[in-house]
Formats: sequence, C-alpha cells, structure tokens
Amino acid sequence: MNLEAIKSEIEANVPGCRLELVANPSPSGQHSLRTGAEHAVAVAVYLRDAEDLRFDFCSNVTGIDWPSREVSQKVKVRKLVDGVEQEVEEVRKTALPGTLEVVYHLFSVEKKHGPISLRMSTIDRDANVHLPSLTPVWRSAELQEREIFDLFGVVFDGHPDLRRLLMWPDFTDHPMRRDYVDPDDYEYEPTAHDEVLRRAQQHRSEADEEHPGEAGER
Amino acid sequence: MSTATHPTAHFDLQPTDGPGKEQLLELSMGPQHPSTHGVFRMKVVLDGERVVRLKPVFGYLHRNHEKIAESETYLGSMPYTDRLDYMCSITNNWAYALAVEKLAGIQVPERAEYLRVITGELTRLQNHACLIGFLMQDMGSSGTPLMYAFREREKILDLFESLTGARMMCNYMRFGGCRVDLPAGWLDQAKKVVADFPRFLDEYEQLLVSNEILMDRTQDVGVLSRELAVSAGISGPMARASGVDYDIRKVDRYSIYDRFTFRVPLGSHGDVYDRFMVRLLEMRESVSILEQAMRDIPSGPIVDPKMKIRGFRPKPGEAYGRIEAPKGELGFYLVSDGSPNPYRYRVRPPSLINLTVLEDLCVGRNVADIVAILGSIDIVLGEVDR
Amino acid sequence: MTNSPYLPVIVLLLAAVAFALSTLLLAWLWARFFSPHKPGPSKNAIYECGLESVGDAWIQFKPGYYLYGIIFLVFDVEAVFLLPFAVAFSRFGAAESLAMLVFLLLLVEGLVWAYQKNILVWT
Amino acid sequence: MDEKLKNELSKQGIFTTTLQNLYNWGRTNSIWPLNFGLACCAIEMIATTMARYDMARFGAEVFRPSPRQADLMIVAGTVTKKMAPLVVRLYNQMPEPKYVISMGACAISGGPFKQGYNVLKGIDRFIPVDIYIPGCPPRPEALLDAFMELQKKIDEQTLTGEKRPRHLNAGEPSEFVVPRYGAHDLEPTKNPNLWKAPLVQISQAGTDESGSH
Amino acid sequence: MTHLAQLAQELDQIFVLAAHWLLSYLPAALQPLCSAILSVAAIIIVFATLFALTTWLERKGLGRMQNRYGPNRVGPFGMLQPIADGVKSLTKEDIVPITADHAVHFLAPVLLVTASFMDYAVLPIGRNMVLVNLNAGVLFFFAIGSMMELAVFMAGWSSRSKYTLLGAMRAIAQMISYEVPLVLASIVVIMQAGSLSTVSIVNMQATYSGIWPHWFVFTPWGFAGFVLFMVAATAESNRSPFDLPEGESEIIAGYYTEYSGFKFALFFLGEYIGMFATSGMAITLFLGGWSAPFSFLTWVPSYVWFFAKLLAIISVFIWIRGTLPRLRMDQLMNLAWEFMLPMTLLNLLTAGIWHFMPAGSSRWLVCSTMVVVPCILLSRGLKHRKKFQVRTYHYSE
Amino acid sequence: MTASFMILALLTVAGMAAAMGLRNAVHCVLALTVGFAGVAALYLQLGAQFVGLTQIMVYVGAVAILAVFAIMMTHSPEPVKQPAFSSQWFVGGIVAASVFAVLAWAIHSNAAFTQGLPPQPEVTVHQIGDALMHHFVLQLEIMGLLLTAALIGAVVIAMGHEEEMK
Amino acid sequence: MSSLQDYLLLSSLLFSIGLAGVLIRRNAILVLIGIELMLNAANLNFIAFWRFGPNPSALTGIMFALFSISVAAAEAAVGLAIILAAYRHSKTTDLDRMNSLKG
Amino acid sequence: MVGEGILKGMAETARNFFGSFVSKDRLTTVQYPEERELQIEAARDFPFLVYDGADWQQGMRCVACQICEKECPPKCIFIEKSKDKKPDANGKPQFYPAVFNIDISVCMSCQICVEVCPFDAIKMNVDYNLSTDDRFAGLLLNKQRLSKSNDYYRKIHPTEATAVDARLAEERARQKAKAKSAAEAKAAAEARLTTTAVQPASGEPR
Repeated sequence: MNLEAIKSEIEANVPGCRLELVANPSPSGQHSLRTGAEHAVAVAVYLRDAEDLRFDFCSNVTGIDWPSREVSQKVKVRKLVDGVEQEVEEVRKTALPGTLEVVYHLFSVEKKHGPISLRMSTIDRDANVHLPSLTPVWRSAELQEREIFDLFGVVFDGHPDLRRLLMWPDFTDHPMRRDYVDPDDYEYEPTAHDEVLRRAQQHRSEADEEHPGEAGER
Repeated sequence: MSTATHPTAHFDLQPTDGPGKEQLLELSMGPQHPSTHGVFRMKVVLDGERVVRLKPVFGYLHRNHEKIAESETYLGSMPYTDRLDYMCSITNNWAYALAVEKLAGIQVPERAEYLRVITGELTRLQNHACLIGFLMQDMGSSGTPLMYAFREREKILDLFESLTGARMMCNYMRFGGCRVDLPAGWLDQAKKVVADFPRFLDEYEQLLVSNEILMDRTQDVGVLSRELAVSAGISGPMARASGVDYDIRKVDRYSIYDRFTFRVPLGSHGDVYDRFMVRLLEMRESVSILEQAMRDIPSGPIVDPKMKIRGFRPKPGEAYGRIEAPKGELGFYLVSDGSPNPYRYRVRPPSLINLTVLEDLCVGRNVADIVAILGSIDIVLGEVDR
Repeated sequence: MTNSPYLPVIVLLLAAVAFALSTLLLAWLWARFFSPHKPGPSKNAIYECGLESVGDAWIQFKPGYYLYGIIFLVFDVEAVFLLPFAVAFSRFGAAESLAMLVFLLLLVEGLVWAYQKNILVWT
Repeated sequence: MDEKLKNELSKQGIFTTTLQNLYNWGRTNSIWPLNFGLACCAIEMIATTMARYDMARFGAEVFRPSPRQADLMIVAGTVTKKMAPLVVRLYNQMPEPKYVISMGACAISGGPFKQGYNVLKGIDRFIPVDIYIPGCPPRPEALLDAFMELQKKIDEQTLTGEKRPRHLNAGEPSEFVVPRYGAHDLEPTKNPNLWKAPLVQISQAGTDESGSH
Repeated sequence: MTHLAQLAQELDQIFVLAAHWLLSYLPAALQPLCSAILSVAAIIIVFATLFALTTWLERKGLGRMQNRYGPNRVGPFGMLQPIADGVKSLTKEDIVPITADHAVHFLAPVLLVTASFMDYAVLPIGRNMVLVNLNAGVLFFFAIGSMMELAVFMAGWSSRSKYTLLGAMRAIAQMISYEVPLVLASIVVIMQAGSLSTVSIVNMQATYSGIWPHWFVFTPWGFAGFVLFMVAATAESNRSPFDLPEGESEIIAGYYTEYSGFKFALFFLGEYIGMFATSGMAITLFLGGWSAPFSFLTWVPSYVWFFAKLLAIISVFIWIRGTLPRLRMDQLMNLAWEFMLPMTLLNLLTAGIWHFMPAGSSRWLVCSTMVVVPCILLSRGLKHRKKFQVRTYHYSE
Repeated sequence: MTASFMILALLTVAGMAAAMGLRNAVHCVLALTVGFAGVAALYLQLGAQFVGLTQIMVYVGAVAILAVFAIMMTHSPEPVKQPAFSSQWFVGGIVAASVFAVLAWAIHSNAAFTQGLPPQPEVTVHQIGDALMHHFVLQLEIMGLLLTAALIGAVVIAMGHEEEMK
Repeated sequence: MSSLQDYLLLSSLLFSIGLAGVLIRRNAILVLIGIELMLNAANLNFIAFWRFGPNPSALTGIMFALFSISVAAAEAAVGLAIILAAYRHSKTTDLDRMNSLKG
Repeated sequence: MVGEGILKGMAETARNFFGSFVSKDRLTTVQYPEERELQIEAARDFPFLVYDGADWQQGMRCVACQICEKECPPKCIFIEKSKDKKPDANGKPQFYPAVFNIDISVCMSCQICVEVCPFDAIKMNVDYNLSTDDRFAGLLLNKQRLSKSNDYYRKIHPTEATAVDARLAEERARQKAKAKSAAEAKAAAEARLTTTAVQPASGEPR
C-alpha cells in the first residue's frame, strides 16, 4: 500500500483534484491524504469503488480542533547587514488560522487492507465550518459525523439527518473544542487542585458572603 | 385534525401515514426501559404495533470520556477505558494499549501477549454469554438464561479479580505489557474454568438453540444485508452474522493471534438468530484459543522494561489502533503533540456504529422485535455515548 | 329471594366486590391517617420512561383488531349453539350430528375464507 | 388535625406501636427496586440479583419496570445532565414511601467523570438520597450491605413524632423540581432546598484535629 | 375396615358437616344465606391464601431453577414474603395520573378481582363442596370469564398512557382469540358428560374401572382437549409465554403500568385468582375434579386431591415461566387462529366419532390418529410457513 | 313487584340510560355492559338461565368488546367540543317519550298482562339442545349461514376496498 | 313475584331509552348501541312472554331469544363495520357531520 | 415436531431445579452477610496509607511527595505537605502529609496511586463495606481513617506485603549501608583532614 501511488492514482482519476500527503512522524507510520472540500466526495467514491483499492469500510471518523495559533519559524534570510549580504536567522511569526479537521479511517473488507486516513479541514472555526458529508459514500459516517457536528460544530453538507447526537438539542456549545468553558458547578470540591481549586474557592467565598458566620461550622 | 394534537407532530422527521391512514402512536422506549440495555432511548412511531419510524436518541450516558482523556496523562486514561464498554474492560484496555504502543513504537514481551490473549478471550466468553442472556431476558424468559450466564461470568470474574484485583474494572494493560503477572495457581484455576465452559455451552444450547419460540421470534427478524453491513461499518459478530468475513484477529493479525488455530463462524441470513448463533459458536472458538494459549504460555517479563510508568511522552504524531473486541472493532485514535496528554483522543466505539442500522432493521417489524434486534446488536451505553 | 338458587352467587358477587373495596378502603384509611397524600404535576403525569409524554395516548387504532373481534364474535355465538347441542349429544343420532356438522362447516367456511384472504395474519 | 391525631395515638400507644412495627416490617421486607440502570454499576446491580449474590433472598428481586410499583430507586451509574431530568421525574413518579440508593462514585458525586461537562455531580443535588455506596463500581456485597443498611434505617423510623420519615410528614415535599435543559447547563444546576454544600475550608476539608500536630 | 372407610368419608365431608352443624343453630329462614356466606368466606380466604402461597412458590421455584435460593429471610423459608408485600402494598401511596379517567381507573381492579372470584361459584372443590350447582355451570364460567377482558380494557384505557393502551389492546386481542379455543376445547367434555353442570361432570369422572378412573384426559380427544385447554388457559390468564399484555421487556408493565399501591396488588391478585380458576376448570373438566387418581386412594379427602392437582398445574405454569421466552403478538394470534381453533374443531369431530364408534381398540386407534395427525400436519404447516429451523453454520477458515 | 326485580330493573334502566346519555363513548359502552348484565340477571330471575348467561357471554363478552374496538378505531372517545347530542335532540326525546307513553298505556290497559307467575317450568340445557336439534334445525342452519355471511360481510366492509386483500 | 306487566313496562322503557338514543345521539356507534338496546328490550319481552305464557315447556320464547341474540350480535358486527368504513371515508363518526359531508 | 425444543429447554430447567437441591454447582448462592466468599488476595477497593510500627502518626510511610495526588486520574487525593520534618520509622527526618484526604465518592479504585508511589506508602484496601447516609463527612476519608498498620496490610495481601517488606528491608539495608559508608567516608575524610597522611579511598561498593 503505497500512499504516494494512491495519491497519484486518485489525482489522475478525479479531475481537478489535488491531494496533500500528510506525513505522520510517529512510529505507527500511518500517513494520510488531505483533500479539499470540493473534491472530497469524488475522492471518497473513488477510494471506495476503485478496483484495486476498494476501501469499502469507513471505520472511524474523528474531528480534531486546531485553534488559531502563532507559529514561530526560524528562517534564514539573506540580508544586508552592515552593508554585507549575510545569511541571518530571523524568527518569523505566522498566525495560523484555526481549523476543524475531520479524519476518516478507511479499511477494505474485500481486500483486507488498510488503514488509510483521509483528512479534510474547514476554512476556519467560526463561520466557515462546512464540509461535505461522506455519509452517502459510507453509511457508517452517519452517527459519527453527527457526533462531530455536535461536539465540534462542523456542519456536514449533505448529511441526511444532521442533529445533535449526544447533547440535548437546546445546547448551544461545542464542548470538544479546545476553547470550550465548561459549566461552573464546583460548589463542593474537597480534593480540588489547580483550576478546579481556584473555582471551588471562588464558590466558597461567594457562599461565605451569603452566609457569614456559618463558616467553619463543620 | 390540527398538527398540534397530532401525535407525530413533535417527531423530528415527519412520519408517513399508516397504510390505512390510522393515527400513529409516537412512543418513547427508554431511557428507563427494561430492555434498552442502559439509558438508550428510541423514539418509535407505531402503526398499531408495527414500527413505522424509529429514531435512536443518544447521549444519556455521555460522560465526556474523550474530553477528560485529553486532560489526563496517557496512563491516566487507562482506568477510564475500563468504563467504556463496562462488560469487557480488558479488551478496552488492550485496544488503548495497542494504539499507544503504535503511537510510541513500543514492543510487548511475549508472555504479556499471551496474558492479553487469555484475558481478552475470557472477556469475550463472559460478554457473549451475558449478551445472549440479556437477549433472552429481553425476549421475556424471566431471567433463567441470564442467570446461567452470570453463573459462568462470576467464575470468570473471580479469575479477573484474583489477577487484577477488580471484578469489572480491571485496569490490567500497561503500555508495553500488562500490569501484574499471574498469581500462583491462577493458570490451573483458569484451565478448570475454561474446561468447564463447554459444558455450560451445551446447557445453553439445550435450553435455547432449538426452542421453537426463540427460532420463530428471531429467524428472519432484523435482517441485515452484507452490503449494508459493510457500508455501515458494522463490525464484530454482528457483521459476521451477515456473512462479512472480517475478523480483525485474522485480518490485522495483531498481538499473537496468528499462532492460534481458530475458525470464524459466519452467518448467512444476517438475522437475529444468526447473530445469536454466531456468538454462541464464537464462544467455542474462544475456548479453543484459550486452551492453546494456556498450554503454550511462556515465561518471561510481562512488560517492556524500557517503559516507565510516569512521565510518558510520545513523540508528536498520530496512530489508529484497533482490536477485535467482543462487540466489534474497537479502535483508538490518538494524536500526540509531544505533551504528556494526548492532543486528541478518540474512541471508535463498535456499539455506536453498529447502531447506525437500527432503524433499517426495525422499520416494518413489531414492537417486540425491536427489543430482540436491539438485544442482538449488543450495545453497551458506556461505549455508545462515552 | 332467600330461596333463589342464585343466592350464593349474589353473596359471592357482593363478597368479591366487598373484598376489593375493603382492601382499597383500608389503603385509603392508612393514607388518610398516616401517610399524607402529596400529589404533584410531575408525579401525577403520565409515565413514559421518564420523559414527558408527548401526544395523546387515546388515538385511533388499527382496524386489524376489529377483524379479530368479528371472528371472535361469530365463534362465540357458534359456541352458544354448540353448548346445548353438546349437552344433548349423547342421545342424538347421526342426523342431529350431521345437522350440527353442517352448521359448523358453514362457519368453518367463513374461517377458511378468512384464511385465504390472509385476514388472520397479524400485522 | 395533626396534634389531635397525635394525642389520640398516644392514648392508644400499643396499637400505634404494633401498627408501626407492622408497617416497618412490611416495607423493610418488601423493597422492590425500580428496573433502572444507568451505567457500569448497573451491571453489578444485575450481578447482585443473580444467582451468586441473590438479592431475592431479601425479597427484592421484583424489579418493577414501572416507577408506579417500585419502592427503591437504585441510581446505579453516572447521571449525566441529559439524564438528570428523567431521573428526577422517575423519582417523582414513584409512590411514597420511596427510597434512593446512590450506588457508585458517579451517582454520588459524578465520580471520576465529575469534571465532565455533561456529568451531574451527584444525584443528591436533585433528589434526596438515603444511602450512598462508594466504589467504582461497588461490589455486589457492598450493594447488599447498603440494602441492609437501608432496611435498618427504615426499621428505626417511627410512625409519628420526630423520627418519622420524610413521606409521613405533610410538610415535606414528595416531588422535586425537574431541571430543564438550558443553553449551557441544566437550569437550575441544583435544588437549593435539597442540596447545600457544607461550608468547609476547601483545603481543610476532612482535616482531623489530631492530624494537625 | 368399614370403620376406616367411615372415618375417611367423614374426613372427606368434614367441612360440609361442620357447616351443617353450624347452620343447625340458626333459624331456617337464615340458613341459605348463612350457608352461602360461610362458603363464600371460605372460598375467598382459601384462594387468597393460595395466591400468597403461589407467589411465594413461584419466587422460590424460579430461584431454584436459576441456581439460587429465592426469598428466604422473612419468616421460615421466606414464607412471610407475600404478607410483607401485601402490607407494603397496602400502605403504598396510590397515584392516579391527572389525565386518567378516575372513575374507570378505580373500577378496573375491582371489576377484575370480582370477575375472577365469581368464577369459583361453579367450581367443585370437593365432594359436595360447590357453591352453587348451576345447570349451565360451564357456561356461567365462560360468561364470567369474558368480563375480565373488559376489566383489562378499562385499566389500560383509563390510564391514558401509551404503554397501558398498547397493553390493553394486546390483552383484549389475546383474550378474545384464546377464549374461542378455550370454549371449544371444553365442549368435547360436555358432549361426553351430557351436562353443563360442573358437579355432574366431575361425578361422571369419579368412577373407576379397576383402579383407573374415568377421567376425560385418558381419552384421545380428552387428552388433546386438555392440552388445548391448558394452552388457551395460559393465554387467558396472561401467563408466560403468553404474558404479552404485561410483557415488561417491551411495554413496561402493560395495562397496569400506571397502577400503584394496592390497586396494583389487586391486579396481581386478580390475575392469579383467574389463573387458579381456569386451572380449576381444567381439573374439573379433564382431570376428574376432586376425584382420586386411583380407586385405592379414594380415602384421601376429595378437596386434598383438588388442591393437589391445582398445585401441580401451578407448578407447571411456574416451570414454563422459568424456561420459555415470550411469544410475539403475531405468533400468538397465529397460534390461536391457525392452530388452536382448527385443532379444537377437529377435536370436536373426534369426540363425535368416538361417541359413534363401538368401544374397543379400533376406536382408540382412529381417534388418536384423528388427533395426532392433524396436530403434526398443522404444526408442520406452521413451521413450514414460518420456515424456521435449526441452522448449520460455516466457518471462514 | 318484588324487591329483587326493582333492584335489577333500576340497575338495568340506569345502565341503559347512562349508556345513552354519557358524553364519553367508552363510558357509554361500560354503562351499557351494566345494562346488559342487568337484563341478563332479569333473564335468570325469569328462569331462563341459559339465555341469561348467553346474554352475558355474547353481549358483555363480545358485542361490548367489539363496540370498544370500534370506538378505539374511530378515535371517538375524546369528549368532543360539539354537543354529544344531535341538533334535533328535542324532537328525538319527544318521540321516544311518546312511544314510551303509548306502550305503557297499552300495557297498562291490558288486563291479560297482570296475571301472576305460573309455576317455574323445568328448563334444562338438555331440553334446549333437544329443541334446537329437533324443532329448530332449519333455523340453526340459517343462523349458521347468517353468521358466516355476517363474518364475511363485516370483514369485507371493515377492511375497505383499498385495503390490502393480501 | 312480579307480574308480566312489570316486565313489559320495563322492556318498553328500555325500548324508549334505546329509541331516544338512536334519535338524539350524534355518534354513530352509540346509535348502533341504541339499536342493540331496543333489541334487548324485545328479547326481554320474548323471555317474559315465554315465562308467563301458557306453554313454557315449548321453549319457543327461549329459542327466539337465543336466535335474536345471535342476530343482534351479527348485526352489531356488520353495523360497526359499516361505521368503520364510513369513518374511513369521512373521518368522523358524527352523524350530523357525516350527513353534511355527504352532499 | 413443534415443541421438541421447548421440551428440551424445560428438561434443562428441571435439571437445574432438582440439581439445586443436591449439587453445589447448581446452587451457587453465597448467602452474603452470613456466608462470605473467600477473600481474593489481589482484591482492591479503596486506597489506604500504610504505617509501620504501632503508632499511625509516627510510622506513616507517606512523605507527602504528592506524586499520587498528581497522577490520580480523577484527582481524588488531596495532600498538604507539612512544613516541618519528622523522623520516619527508620529515624530519618522526612516531610509528612499534614493533610491527606481521599474522596472515596470520586475514587475509582484504579490503583494508579499505588503503582506510582515510590515509598510503598499507599496500598489498596479490601474493605468494601463503606455505605453511609452521610454524604459529606462519611465519604471523605482523612489521614486517620486512611491509616492502616503494616500488619493489616500483611493480613489482607500477604504475598504482596511480603514482597514489599522484603523490598523495603533491602532498601533499608542498602540505605543503612550507604549511610554507614557515607559516615565512614566522612569519618575517613575527617581523619584525612586531621591526619595529614594520605590514604587511598576505600573501594567499598556502594
């Protein structure tokens, strides 16, 4: 299973499609293909139907939240320093916009090979969170995409039944996002640490204000 | 009739009218229902007793396993995995350990692999036995098969307890091996339990397999086609009952499963009876694996000596590891950013994905069939909702 | 009235009703004197697996039930005629038995018709 | 009315005592649990009813699926926020006398999952709990122990007077507010009439006097 | 010897004699009424006790089948368990849903209990021990039995809950479907006995050829009738595997989901009392009522035999409950209309032929064939149409 | 007029009147069963045991159930907003009352109807069976035909044309 | 003992109640029930006349009542089926509305 | 023939029914409060703190290193380190936990605290009978309630305790040797300082 070969095969067969091969530095060696949203369904259908690939079994669908972050990069730049052109290392900071990424892990029941990971990213995390749904290609994505919609807020276009899966319908947050602030119910935390401790103490002082004099009763 | 009083007006998807244009009854089965195996809920639209629509509602046991795991250390998540599929904690441990081992490139000593296989297959035995018991309970047999299954399960849990210290939440695997070695006499005790197990299976078969009521209630009920099974990502015994020849123990040859001879039973109808029978037959195969493993188990270390218990930080990267858990393909997807906590921690729960086809199986059937179908899918809510 | 053959039946009827009512009365008395009645909107709501019940339960059912009702009714009436026949049967000859057989066959014909129309298949 | 009744009852002391004994005997020995499991602990609860532990010996194998016929709610497992209103409603729908056993860490406090956004930190925030069983999950023996503890507790209750149980007191409610699903959390997050966090110094919680030498 | 026989007879009639003795102290005008009250009180007490005993037996028996003890901590062997349950139910709060139809909701359990107790009016519990010997006793039994359907419907409908309504509709469909086979199965006995009076039906069976009694169950049509009657009776009394109306794994507690406190206990009571009544009727019709199984055992009091037979049938009920899963609604209905009804009709024919054929082995042969062959064919047909069989499985490797 | 007759008559009339007067159709049917049972008790009182029990079995056990089914199938237990009675209820009431008046007058004025009760005849089921099979055979067969026709007819009508005659 | 007159009066009262029901009820099912009521009244007459009649041992009254009950049952079955069919057509069992829908 | 399978099943339940009167295998109930199963040695329920010797405050092994507090997955341990040092069982001055609380309403008995403890100070108890009706005080175990003697530990987990004891003894011996050698070395150094004679350092193994 050569991912490079698969990549070029798909690019040859799906017109206009450009894939990115995302290397995985870990010992698992599970590299992945990144596709753009517009060709995703075509790529998926090809992966599923191509005679030599037959990735008919979409095992796992995952969302990953990448918040906006600054990446500092050391770049060697040729610069005129004191009149002499020199190669100077410079720290260049680039602000990467946050994205929501969706990863599909595919296997083939027929050929008994896999996995191959297929990735897609949204444009950002706020407004442009649409991705094409691959449920029409693999039915197994149905509930998992709903879960990602629920917990990450990725909107899958073309999903037959995109509702919240785990939280109640009136819930407005996407709790698996990194910037989610969980509800504050730290009234009683006898073994609190760190952040929890801080919030518990805050609750405690509020309670003290409400019931002065009761403190230390127990 | 105004829409407000129409019983289906509140339904998420407008149901179709019944054939005779009778009113449809929208019923909520669960979360507190004797046969939803926990807090599962199905919104059912009934035409008489026939199911017109069925929408599963999840999340009543959504306890944020993935979110919590992302703020725990890698090891800290291990006891949490016990509580995913709480019937089979050891296989959950195993899948997680396998994923982390892939992520960090850790080798597992041979004895540890044997221990994993032994405990894992014991887990499979008790899970399948109990599942069949629960299925029969759902079909109204006042608990007798379940009692027999739990009688056997208690024996296996005794083994687990004397090995790992806990009956259900074993927390047994460690990255690169297992936590403790077998105590003295454990293997003999286990051999006895395994040797006795076929007798229980015989008893079960006597009690159930040729029972006409059971056959009539389960055969051709909830038929899942092979194509749908593959497309919907159905795995485990449920897929094999539909004729999908896909057993990860054979396909991935993870751990040391290629050393054992065992067969994979396949169904040809894909109905509830096949799912029930495939599990029954799988138990016999598990017994055979166990016998081989307990015969061949070598001595040696049980954990990779390079592994430290604290301060484990895999290099950045990602890995997807999966095993054939009793309920199907249990996978863990981990993304590491080099910190002690996983950046992304994802469980691929077989129970949840096997539920994808629930509506397809139930529509057009009877209310009583819903519970049989649901029972045969074998869900555990801890894993469905996580 | 006291000589009526049905006197024991009447007594039994009254006693059975009294039995049921007296136990309920006992329960009511207990509640009255010791256990205060505490109704509430959610306590006295309809049970539906812990959810709020949506929609009315009194809905229109399938006519399938009615078909069984009809067949039941017809066979109930048939039994009414069969019983006196059966009681007197031991003194009957073939002629009476044949007559009854014809009567039965007529009904069985209805049943067979229902079979053929697959009406007796529960949906 | 209450006073009059009490006077009358005290006059007929023996009668009341007999009645009280009979009442307590009846309800201690016939505790039918609601057929209701939430998570992992439910499996141990089931195991308790199975042959090895046999809760039936106590007359408690009659797991009623309908709350109308149940006496005991064993909250066995994690109560999520999505589930909490249902648990409360089920509790409300049980007829008095009703008891609650909070089985396992999750039901008591949220347990290991207490930091989760969807996990209720203890069912006692919404309904009154009689017995808490720590453990994750508690062993079946622990459940049996708790069951006997509950029986003991019931046996000690009196028909009238101070030690009478909650349900015999007309002033105490028998149903509790069912929380609603809000945009971020349950509303309210707890029943303030029922659950008050003890005012202890957080870092000093549980400190023993002798330990601070 | 004659002295012993005398003693046995007195023992047999001890309750009758005691009642006579008691009544002799009363004015003649009051005697019928008091006699009725006495017998009715006895019936209600005895069968209410039997109900308690049966629930205990059931729990113990199921326990033993499931490798456990069952209730054993309240009283000796847990025998006081039903009493504790009763006390508890009596002191439980009674909840009536707001939307329920209060009057009907209240009346349903009362009607059920009443109807199930009414059945005992015609059951001969022992020699000379019947409340009233009605000319049309069997018809009375069935007429009263049909009231139970109404009670069940009232319970389910008045609660106005979805589960109760589903349960009620299931219950009615089931009960009407099995009432027809129930009646038809008993007609064979009436044909033979020539009477609708339960007393004369039993008296006919209480004679002996050699040591063997003339129970109707010992004829081909009688045996078939008995089996059919028992199957129908199981369904009529909502016992496993026909306990669909309260099939708790599907529809919670069926038609009495919304009942709490003692009303629920009354449903429980009513169902069991009804079950005893149908079993008692099966005993009366087929198993010789109170008559001894062998002529040399006639010295044992007749009521002992009746209750022994009743307990035996109850044990079988418990045994079945411990073993079998529940049927599905369509199977239940199909069984009633496609197997039970044809079989009972055929059994009628068999009984008729039995009557017209001369006594002897040829009669036995013909009638047995007439029962067994259609039974096999029908069950084959059922099985074939449903196409269920024990399957064989293949393995991938 | 004996007390037992009075009680039964009152019960019957009350049941029947309630059956015709209550709003909720299911209540009507339940009241109706009381009326039917009352009539059955009157039969028993008149010595027609078999007919009385048949009345209970057929009317209470079957016809009432069928009516209940019909109500459940037509969704009409709901107390409707509109009045339960027809717009011309007044006219109907007058007609019924006048019919009763005429009948009562006719009955009252006929002296033949005031005769006392002749001795109780011995009516066993046996005799009924004999009479049925000897004197009423033709009627019986016609009854069978009628029942079969009713069965088929009612089923066909109830199922409707478009219904799947599977 | 009561006289025949009492029974006849009762029966006529029942008949009138049934008639009133038929005339004034809007629900078709209840109208049918009214008809059943009238039939019952007639049956009561049969039995009463048989009992008070000159020749009770002829059993004619009883047989008449039996057949009448059977016919009434058959009538109820068909009648209710017709109502069901009408309901399917017009979605109501209200006779007034059925009437208005007809045109 | 329909009914064959049903009869087979009924035979099976009958066998169990009658078997329950004769065979222990078919009557597996352990009547709990009166009869108890044998304590399984490895069983674990909630953690406890081991102390050596007789006095729980004196012999506390825990040195408040707070590793378990950090590693505990559900964070149910709360430790406050003492300001001062006290001699431990070996007489070596150590910090000790001024406060050591375990909230057993949160603890999931995962045993990770035991695994990470470098001092063998925290072990798993087998006492499951902790039901209480006191929500707040009953479920928060303080230092005193947590302390159990080493004898108790040996009683409930004999094999494990023996191994731990051996390991500790070995460590203690090693420490002693180390201390001794350090003292000797110190003495030697001092001697070296005082006596100007140059001596080679003793090559004693560590």
